[in-house]
Amino acid sequence: MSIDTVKNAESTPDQDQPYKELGLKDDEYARIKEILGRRPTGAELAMYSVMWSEHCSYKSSKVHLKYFSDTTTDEMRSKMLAGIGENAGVVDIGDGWAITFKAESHNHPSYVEPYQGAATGVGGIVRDILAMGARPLAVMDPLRFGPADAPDTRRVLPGIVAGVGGYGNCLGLPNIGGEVVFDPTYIGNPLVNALCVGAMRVEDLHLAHASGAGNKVILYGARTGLDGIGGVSVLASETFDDTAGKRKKLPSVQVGDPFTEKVLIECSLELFQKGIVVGIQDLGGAGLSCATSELASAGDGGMHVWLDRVPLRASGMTPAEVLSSESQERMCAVVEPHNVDAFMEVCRKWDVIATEIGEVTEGDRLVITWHDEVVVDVPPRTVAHEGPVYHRPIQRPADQDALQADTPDSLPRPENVLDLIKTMVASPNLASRKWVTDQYDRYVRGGTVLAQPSDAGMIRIDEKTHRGVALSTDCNGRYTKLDPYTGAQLALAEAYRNVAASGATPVAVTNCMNFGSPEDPGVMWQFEQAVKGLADGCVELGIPVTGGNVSFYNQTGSTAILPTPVVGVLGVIDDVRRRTPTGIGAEAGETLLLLGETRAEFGGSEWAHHVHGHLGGLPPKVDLQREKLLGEVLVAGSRDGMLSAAHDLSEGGLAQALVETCLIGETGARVFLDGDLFTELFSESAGRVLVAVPRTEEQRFTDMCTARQLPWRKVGVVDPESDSLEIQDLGQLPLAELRAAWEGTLPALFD
Amino acid sequence: MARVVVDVMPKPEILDPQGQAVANALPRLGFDGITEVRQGKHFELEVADDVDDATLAKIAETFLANPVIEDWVVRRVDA
Amino acid sequence: MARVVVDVMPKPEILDPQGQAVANALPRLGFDGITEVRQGKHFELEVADDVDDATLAKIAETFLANPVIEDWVVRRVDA
Amino acid sequence: MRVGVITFPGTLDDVDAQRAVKYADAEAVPLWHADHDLKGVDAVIVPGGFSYGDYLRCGAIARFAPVMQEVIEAANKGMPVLGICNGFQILCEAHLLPGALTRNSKLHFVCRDQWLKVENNQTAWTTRYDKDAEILVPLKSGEGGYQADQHTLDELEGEGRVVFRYVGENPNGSRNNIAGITSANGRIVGLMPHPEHAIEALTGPTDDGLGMFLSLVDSVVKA
Ligand SMILES: Nc1ncnc2c1ncn2[C@@H]1O[C@H](COP(=O)(O)OP(=O)(O)O)[C@@H](O)[C@H]1O
Ligand SMILES: [Mg+2]
Repeated sequence: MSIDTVKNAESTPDQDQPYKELGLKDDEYARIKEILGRRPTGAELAMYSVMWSEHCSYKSSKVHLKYFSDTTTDEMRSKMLAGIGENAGVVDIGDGWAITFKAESHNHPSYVEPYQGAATGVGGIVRDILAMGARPLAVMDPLRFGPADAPDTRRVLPGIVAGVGGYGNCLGLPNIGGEVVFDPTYIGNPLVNALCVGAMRVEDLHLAHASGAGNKVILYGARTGLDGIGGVSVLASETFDDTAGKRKKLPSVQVGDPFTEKVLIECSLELFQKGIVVGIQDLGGAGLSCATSELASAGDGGMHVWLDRVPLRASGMTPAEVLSSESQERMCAVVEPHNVDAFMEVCRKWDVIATEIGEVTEGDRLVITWHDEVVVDVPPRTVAHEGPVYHRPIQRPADQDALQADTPDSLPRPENVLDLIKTMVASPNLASRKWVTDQYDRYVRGGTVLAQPSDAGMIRIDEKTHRGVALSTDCNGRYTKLDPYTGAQLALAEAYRNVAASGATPVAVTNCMNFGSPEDPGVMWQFEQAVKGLADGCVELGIPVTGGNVSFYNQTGSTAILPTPVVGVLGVIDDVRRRTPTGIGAEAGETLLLLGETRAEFGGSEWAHHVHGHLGGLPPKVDLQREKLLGEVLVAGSRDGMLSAAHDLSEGGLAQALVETCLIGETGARVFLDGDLFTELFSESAGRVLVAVPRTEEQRFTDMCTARQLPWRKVGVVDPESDSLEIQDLGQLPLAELRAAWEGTLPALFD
Repeated sequence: MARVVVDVMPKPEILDPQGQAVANALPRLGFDGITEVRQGKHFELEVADDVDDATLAKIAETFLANPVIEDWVVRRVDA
Repeated sequence: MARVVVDVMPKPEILDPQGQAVANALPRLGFDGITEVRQGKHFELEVADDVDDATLAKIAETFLANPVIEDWVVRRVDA
Repeated sequence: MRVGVITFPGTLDDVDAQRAVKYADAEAVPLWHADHDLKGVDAVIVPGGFSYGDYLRCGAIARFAPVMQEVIEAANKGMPVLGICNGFQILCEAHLLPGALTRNSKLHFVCRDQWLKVENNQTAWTTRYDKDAEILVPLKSGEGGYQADQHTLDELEGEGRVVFRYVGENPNGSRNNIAGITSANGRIVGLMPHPEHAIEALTGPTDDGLGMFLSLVDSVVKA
């Protein structure tokens, strides 16, 4: 097989190259030639094309994401040890602990092969956290699917759930939360977002650097194979490999090996703990192309990589294939020469394959050789960071006004509100997620304080001081569709509120921006608005965005998904023993209070969606100052032992919150409401939380709310003797009946 | 009634962690000389006589195997 | 080098929920006439020529199968 | 007293088992799969997880690990051994306990809080419980269905060697609702549910699981 070397490229300047098939535009290809002063070799072309892809270069989103950094003030930044630009954001939470967390999407692979797509999505985000020097501690999985009863959802959902569970369970990471949302727009494009959180001592933070000429580059973990190569196989088949016959188009599916990853984690942590790595980088999308160019450009010199040393699992792989393989469960470390033996010994202990594949050099070039012939010779920054930047056209969709004008005001109201409660709790978006979450280990590691079905997941970080963190991810794509700016803020507000409801103080934000095609000006408008809304919202709440991920081209044909900026909020709690549970019934006598204000807000509501298939009008109003106040009250209530339960109100409104708090606590309640009962029960006004207060604390708690000008109302009492939810003027709902409705839906659809 | 066997194997270019685990364990257990192991699924079906080969192929392709990552072989055996 | 196949199946008296699930799903997918399905494992080994049948039997019995719940068959095939 | 907790590559609940041992005021001693060494411990816990990935069959590879040869030897001399979840599977594969664990009848991994009935409170690991007491501990496994031939089942039932039984709906297809069994001498116990995840109400559904570790301390001190 003839290999396209730099020498060959120099002598054959006019050779045709399949850059278009690799997704590069004419001007991008021209720029590569300009950077190199010649045509790229096949391996170089493979590197540039994958690193300059939308997924890796953020070419359509970069100009917008800058807004996050631009709006982050020094004060917001004060607790941030690493932010946008690193593998994952890092936050100082006190007691010497640093927390790192990030979300990532694995949408398209999960549609093609649900189990493996979801599994490798979890695997990828866990390696990102590991690459910061942290021990991964928990995962979450925000998911979106087409209609619950669509045949393809039956194919996709069980596979994705099994994949998230199969990989996460085998890694020994508790799953502490996530989302399951159904909407027709996700039918050909389900969303699989995965979040991982990890912890380390502040002094152990590792950033991906390759400084120090003479340092060794070690690839460790799984062998490199032909999986996940996708488009790059055109290089092998159509251009250079004509002697060896064509290699058939390879599936771009990767198969995960969670056992190898578990061992990789323990091995890496031992390496960190022994202080024998200078820098570390996970291999995710774009494999070695990404790892070598990013490590080299984060360092201060050049790098030489002997690519033929990479342990392979398939025969006859070309340099381009080795560089672009997305084989999972691999990491790259930079190690000082005198530590290489120690490094190898740790790897032997864990039975991890480790190979010295390169060296940090004096120059400023990334040089890659293949059996002593130079196949890549590039300035690494041009690959990793100087990709194209697009200013895509932005246009508010022409039908946005009509959408907002089509309010839910004229939709017929229910005749029987009690029946509606039963219908709504059994609707796919509001029904119990137990069928899904029972497939996830939430107990492993023994640090899980709250998990599903709580508003937020919470884990103990320090067994001595009881310090912990809470996390929630949220997004209502219907709200975002109606008004992307407000919708993104509502997502932020909800995640913030969920974290506060658990008793933790929100401190930082991550995101996963799932949108349609960036080539559609309407989608770009949604994206721009959502970024602005989220960033401005973070300023108002005083917590920074520490990282995130963008996934474009989520559409079926020309129909884009609902704009889905999933927002994750991290909170800190100094003592997890004071966490606030979601279910009532913990104390002998409890009063139910509703904090916040209820308005008749039904735009984008679950009621309009489920009962009328309607989407129009405006989403609920958002008041972030109010959310902040509410958060402070919830944390103060937890700190002073004034709350025995708290449950945030979101989709499905008060009715849903009441049913859930009763079912989770296995305790009945009597509720009295005034005003229009339908509005009281089903409006989705933001900024509301239902709390249970021990009778002995009622006065103190309500005095605090009044003093701080947080609207509150007494809406009922907990009744440990009763096994029903009774709503005055409406009637009784036996808990057994509610449970059957709430828990029956997903098993009926997916068992 | 006929007996039909369907063997489903991970495609050669696809990672096979299961086979890998077996291959790695064998030398530790004192069994040498096994250079490669791949692990897949083996189905045995009891099939009515009017089920034809095309149907069997369809069952294997659309249901028993995942063509994205797996190959499969269908064969009728003497019951 | 020889190629060896080992098929491992749940014993007839042992519950086989996986085979059962396949059998139940087939009619729902519109495939009729499949009266029974059992699911097991299929191993393909590349074996050095000096590995004898007794060794292969031992590998299958002590390792690839669990005789408490599984039966197995070892066969050499043409590579 | 010193309780060994084994770590295989892929073991996950070793941290939890060690914590549970400490909560029972005993010393937890980490044991490594590749060592031929039990470090002089008084008892051994084989914890949960996915040893070597469990790709072939749960516990099939771990059973051959060097440390397991030591465990088998010590167990045969009467050392108390507890196998939890993957540990139970490993003890069965090692023939320290009869039977086998198979794929859950509904084919899904199941993680839930599970009521168990204590059927035998005479083993080294269960003296702190009342006979017939019901305890609530997490169950989390994909291959937890206990299977054995009729003869073995009859023997287990006849000798009172079923230690725990599932209460309510059978979660995984286990024969006779068996959640855990013991050896003839009552020193070796294996169970699918996770007592080490139920040692404090903060992180588990209850602290009902702690009794197993306290029972062990009692029985070793007495011996
Ligand atoms: N939506 C976003 N908001 C803020 N930061 C983002 C967003 N998307 C990506 N980033 C940041 O851009 C950097 C590159 O992201 P990414 O390519 O996902 O990292 P990786 O290379 O580890 O996959 C990261 O620091 C990430 O946090
Ligand atoms: Mg990364």
